[in-house]
Amino acid sequence: MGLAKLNELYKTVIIDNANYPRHKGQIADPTGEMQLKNPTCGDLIKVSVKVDDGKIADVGFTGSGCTISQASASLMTTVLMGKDVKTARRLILAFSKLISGGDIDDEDEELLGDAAIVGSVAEFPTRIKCAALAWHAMDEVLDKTQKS
Amino acid sequence: MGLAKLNELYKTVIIDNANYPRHKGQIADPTGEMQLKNPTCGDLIKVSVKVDDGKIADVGFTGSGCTISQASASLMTTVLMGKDVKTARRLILAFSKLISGGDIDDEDEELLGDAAIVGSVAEFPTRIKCAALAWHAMDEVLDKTQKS
Amino acid sequence: MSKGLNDSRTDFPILDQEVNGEPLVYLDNAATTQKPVSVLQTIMHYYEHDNANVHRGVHTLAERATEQFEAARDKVAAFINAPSRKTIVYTRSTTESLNWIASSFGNAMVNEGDEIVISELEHHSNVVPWQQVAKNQHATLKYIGLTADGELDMDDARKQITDKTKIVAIAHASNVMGVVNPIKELAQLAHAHNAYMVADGAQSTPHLKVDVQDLDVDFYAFSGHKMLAPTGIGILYGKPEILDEMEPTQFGGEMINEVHEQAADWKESPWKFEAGTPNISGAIALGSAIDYLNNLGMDNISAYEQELVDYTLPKLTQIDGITVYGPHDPAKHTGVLSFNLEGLHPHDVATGLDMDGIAVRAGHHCAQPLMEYLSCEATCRASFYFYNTKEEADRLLDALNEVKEFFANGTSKAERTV
Amino acid sequence: MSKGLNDSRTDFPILDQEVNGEPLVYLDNAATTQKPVSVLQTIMHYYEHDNANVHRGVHTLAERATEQFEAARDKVAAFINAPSRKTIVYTRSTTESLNWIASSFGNAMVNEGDEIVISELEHHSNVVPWQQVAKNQHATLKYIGLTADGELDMDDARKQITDKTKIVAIAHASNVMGVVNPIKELAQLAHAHNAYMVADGAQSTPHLKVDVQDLDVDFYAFSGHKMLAPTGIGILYGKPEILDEMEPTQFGGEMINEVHEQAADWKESPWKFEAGTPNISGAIALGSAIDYLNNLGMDNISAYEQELVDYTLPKLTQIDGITVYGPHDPAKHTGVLSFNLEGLHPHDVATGLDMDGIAVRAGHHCAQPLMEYLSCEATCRASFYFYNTKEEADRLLDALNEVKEFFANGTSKAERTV
Ligand SMILES: Cc1ncc(COP(=O)(O)O)c(C=O)c1O
Ligand SMILES: Cc1ncc(COP(=O)(O)O)c(C=O)c1O
Repeated sequence: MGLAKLNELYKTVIIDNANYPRHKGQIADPTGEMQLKNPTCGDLIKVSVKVDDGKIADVGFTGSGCTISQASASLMTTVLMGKDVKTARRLILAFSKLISGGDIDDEDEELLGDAAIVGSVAEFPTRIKCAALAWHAMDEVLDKTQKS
Repeated sequence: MGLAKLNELYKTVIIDNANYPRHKGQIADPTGEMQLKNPTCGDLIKVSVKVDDGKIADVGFTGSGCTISQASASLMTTVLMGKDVKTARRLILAFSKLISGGDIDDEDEELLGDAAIVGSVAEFPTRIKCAALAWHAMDEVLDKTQKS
Repeated sequence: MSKGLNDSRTDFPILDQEVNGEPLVYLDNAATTQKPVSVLQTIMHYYEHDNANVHRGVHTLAERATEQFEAARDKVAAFINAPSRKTIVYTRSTTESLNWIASSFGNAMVNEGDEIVISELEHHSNVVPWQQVAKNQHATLKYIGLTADGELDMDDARKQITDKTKIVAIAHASNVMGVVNPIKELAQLAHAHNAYMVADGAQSTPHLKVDVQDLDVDFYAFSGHKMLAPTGIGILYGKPEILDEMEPTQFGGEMINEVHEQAADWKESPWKFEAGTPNISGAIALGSAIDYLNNLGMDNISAYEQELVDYTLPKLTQIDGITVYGPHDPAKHTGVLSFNLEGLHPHDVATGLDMDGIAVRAGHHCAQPLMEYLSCEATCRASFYFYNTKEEADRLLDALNEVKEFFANGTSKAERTV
Repeated sequence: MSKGLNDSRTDFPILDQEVNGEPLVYLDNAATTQKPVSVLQTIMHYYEHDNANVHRGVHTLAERATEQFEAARDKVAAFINAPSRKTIVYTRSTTESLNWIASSFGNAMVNEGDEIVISELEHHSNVVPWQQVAKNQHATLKYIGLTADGELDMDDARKQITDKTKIVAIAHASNVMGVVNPIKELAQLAHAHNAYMVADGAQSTPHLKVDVQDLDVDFYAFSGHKMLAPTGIGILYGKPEILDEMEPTQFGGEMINEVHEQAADWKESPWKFEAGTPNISGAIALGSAIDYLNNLGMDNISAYEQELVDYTLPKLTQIDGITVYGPHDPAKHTGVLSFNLEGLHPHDVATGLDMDGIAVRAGHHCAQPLMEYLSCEATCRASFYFYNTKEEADRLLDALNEVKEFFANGTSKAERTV
């Protein structure tokens, strides 16, 4: 029956990250913060980041929402922690391509690691926004960081 | 060809009344007046009436517009001159029925006389408003006269 | 499988398709309804034979278009028992109707210190326009609360509506709580305080017999697309003497009587409100939708939907860990069923149902003040129309149980701070 | 008989009918155009497969509807070379677009003593909204005059547009005079005085290639129904930074970001302007209409219409006793031909033509200030689109001569104080 397809979206990694989110909580001394909301469903994510010497020294998120938005935020923080800002933004772009059904570099895919699994959301167009929320917020924070 | 049908609308009586309108002009000492406009085409008719002892003692119209609106106004004044107000309103109602394609009393038809010929406008739905303009104006004047 | 009220289901070609490999069960009717073949044919026929701009031409097509456009207005008037076509204004939607009422009549009537009374269960479209009036006029916007059961609290209504009240604006039926509000009583209450009564009929007009003269409302607003007609056409009903006084909010095109360089005046109601080329085919199609509804009979539609609710609601409330909003007495409940499953985010539930071919809505349903009031962020909502069936209700109930199980055993007790 | 540009005529089923016993010649395209089969099929396909409310659902149909609705926005943006979908707001019509610009941006920008400049050849929809702003803000509404030929008098434009001017609002193409106005030059003039440029594109967008960035207009407005799309859908283009600042005029539904009991805020442009359920099928059908137009090529459409004008205008001006408005040089004239026959009221002429199956419009064409300016009460107007043919132009010319004869000899020199 139709529900079987659910396993493709709600893979173990996703469920696990939703149940046990990594880097959830407010970080100390953030250099940038951004809250984004999906007005249609009320999903809310606030990301905070501490950039030190061009590198992401700390990152965290708070908020509430569906399994996908929470898991995606958790996976993102894991991927971006420690990356330099340029790489981080490249990966955010790659993730954004992936979830819209696009192809990405093998290297980027490897760097995304578990987060690349969220790419399966591409087959669930109604949920792409949920997956994208945290990454969009982070991109805006890093954009500001780079510009300032 | 199609234009042949024009003869049904623009009958001799109508063309004649448009070219040589009866009772055109402002009457002296009117007891009621009313100007109506067809905003879509700009046809404008002002009717004036003098009611004396329940009878239409004088009636006239001014204004400009298409053949049908002018002819219909002219024919109306001819019919209504000298009628008592009650009969006049009955005839206006009958005329209104006639031009919408309805049936009317033989007696009313006879009283309408030449004006009944305008009834052929029923087959030209785009022009019914033109034919009706003067009669609507007159009905409103007489309604006020009766009420006051 | 049964075929809905009077086998009407077969008139809706869209319902006969598979979604995600399962037969579609469309339960998002409160958002918009599907369109019967007869309505689609009306649109096609219009564009294949009669299309022209209305009120403007002396040629045959223009006359045909105008004739059909105005005949549809008469159908709308008869459908809600309005006194005449002059009280029926074509708009885009309920939202536009309510905005016109608020921004024209509302701003003209409400003065500093006055009060506008709405309720905790209003749709944003019957909230934000009044917030704007309150802000513009330095007036106060007050809310009537709900009973524990989710019904309008009429004791509170009697407190909130006072001599300071200028306008009372309430949904005739709720798009979340599944209740029908006592508009007639509210109108009496409002009028007793010399206030005007505005009813939002978006969720009532498609489902029950509406009689605006019996309700004695001053304004009534609804949308074609929630009652079988296409998108882009809505209705604003107003009492004739009120519409006569009310100023248009848009200007230009055929609403005009005379324009000079520095000034202009308007035609009479309802035409003075309809600036520019209106949604002609939408209006004509609304007329056709009304023919379809009349043919089924509004009382039959209400009765059939009541049967579906009588069947579904008790089964739904029995699901372990479910919260169903609104009255639990099926007799008091419309075919709008809002609920949450414990520990599951409504979006995840809706995706689960979608994978099973079942279309429900998840979100705040444009009723954020109500969500705040209920202290939840979002709900799932299944909403019936007369073409739905008990079999479909069963599919919903079964799927809900499976979704629950999937998230419980499949892998997860997936989070959610809902 | 020829079949219009690229045989496109066969795509328009409505044209293949008899009216009053004669083959229909539809020459009322400036009022509204006919719809090709592909556009009608888009509407049908949408309602038979994908219909749902947009932006609101997590189910498959809702996603399909949203996807198509936004894809159509991208098509519109590309069609007028707008910088992004964010600059394209769906409205009902040109009239609504202009009203939103005037009532929101206009009222916000224009202060006491400021000036708004329009022209003598504007449609009511680009006159009356500005009269309202002038009245509200105690500003002055000024008119740019016309040359003897009926073109915009650019010398006068340079006089009327001053440092006091806040807004210049001009039709890109006239619906009566058959001229195209130099919008790019006007925009430069306006900007040189720190004024904003609004262009009414109702009569240009269907007929010529529009590039809003090259024209450098601040706002551009047009209607779907005049370019093959259904009624009830229009476009408001605005420069991104201007739309970002501009307040919506309607509130509720999905335009909202957050609503609390006493306050609310909006989404970003263009969605903040689209309150309530939009005309979804209308927007998608507009996308399909644009596909059709792109397929023909806007430059080809302009060139073909120019051919029709080159053929018709000289013959028309030769008719004895005719007055043709606007430039007599066909190169300067669009496919909108307005005229009067001496001694004949345009209504009588239009009825005569209608009896011969020819649909033209008679009246003031929603341009009463222009009629005042021309000192006539009404005109006849024949307007071409790419599906019209030279044979149809001949039918018009022949019929005009016959109508003249009918009234001259048939019986009459029928009155008329026109
Ligand atoms: C109660 C209620 N009011 C108003 C609306 C707004 O309707 P529309 O989006 O057609 O303007 C809706 C529908 O979403 C509704 O359910
Ligand atoms: C120049 C011009 N502006 C505005 C309009 C108004 O268009 P709509 O009726 O689609 O709002 C028209 C069409 O009648 C027009 O020709």
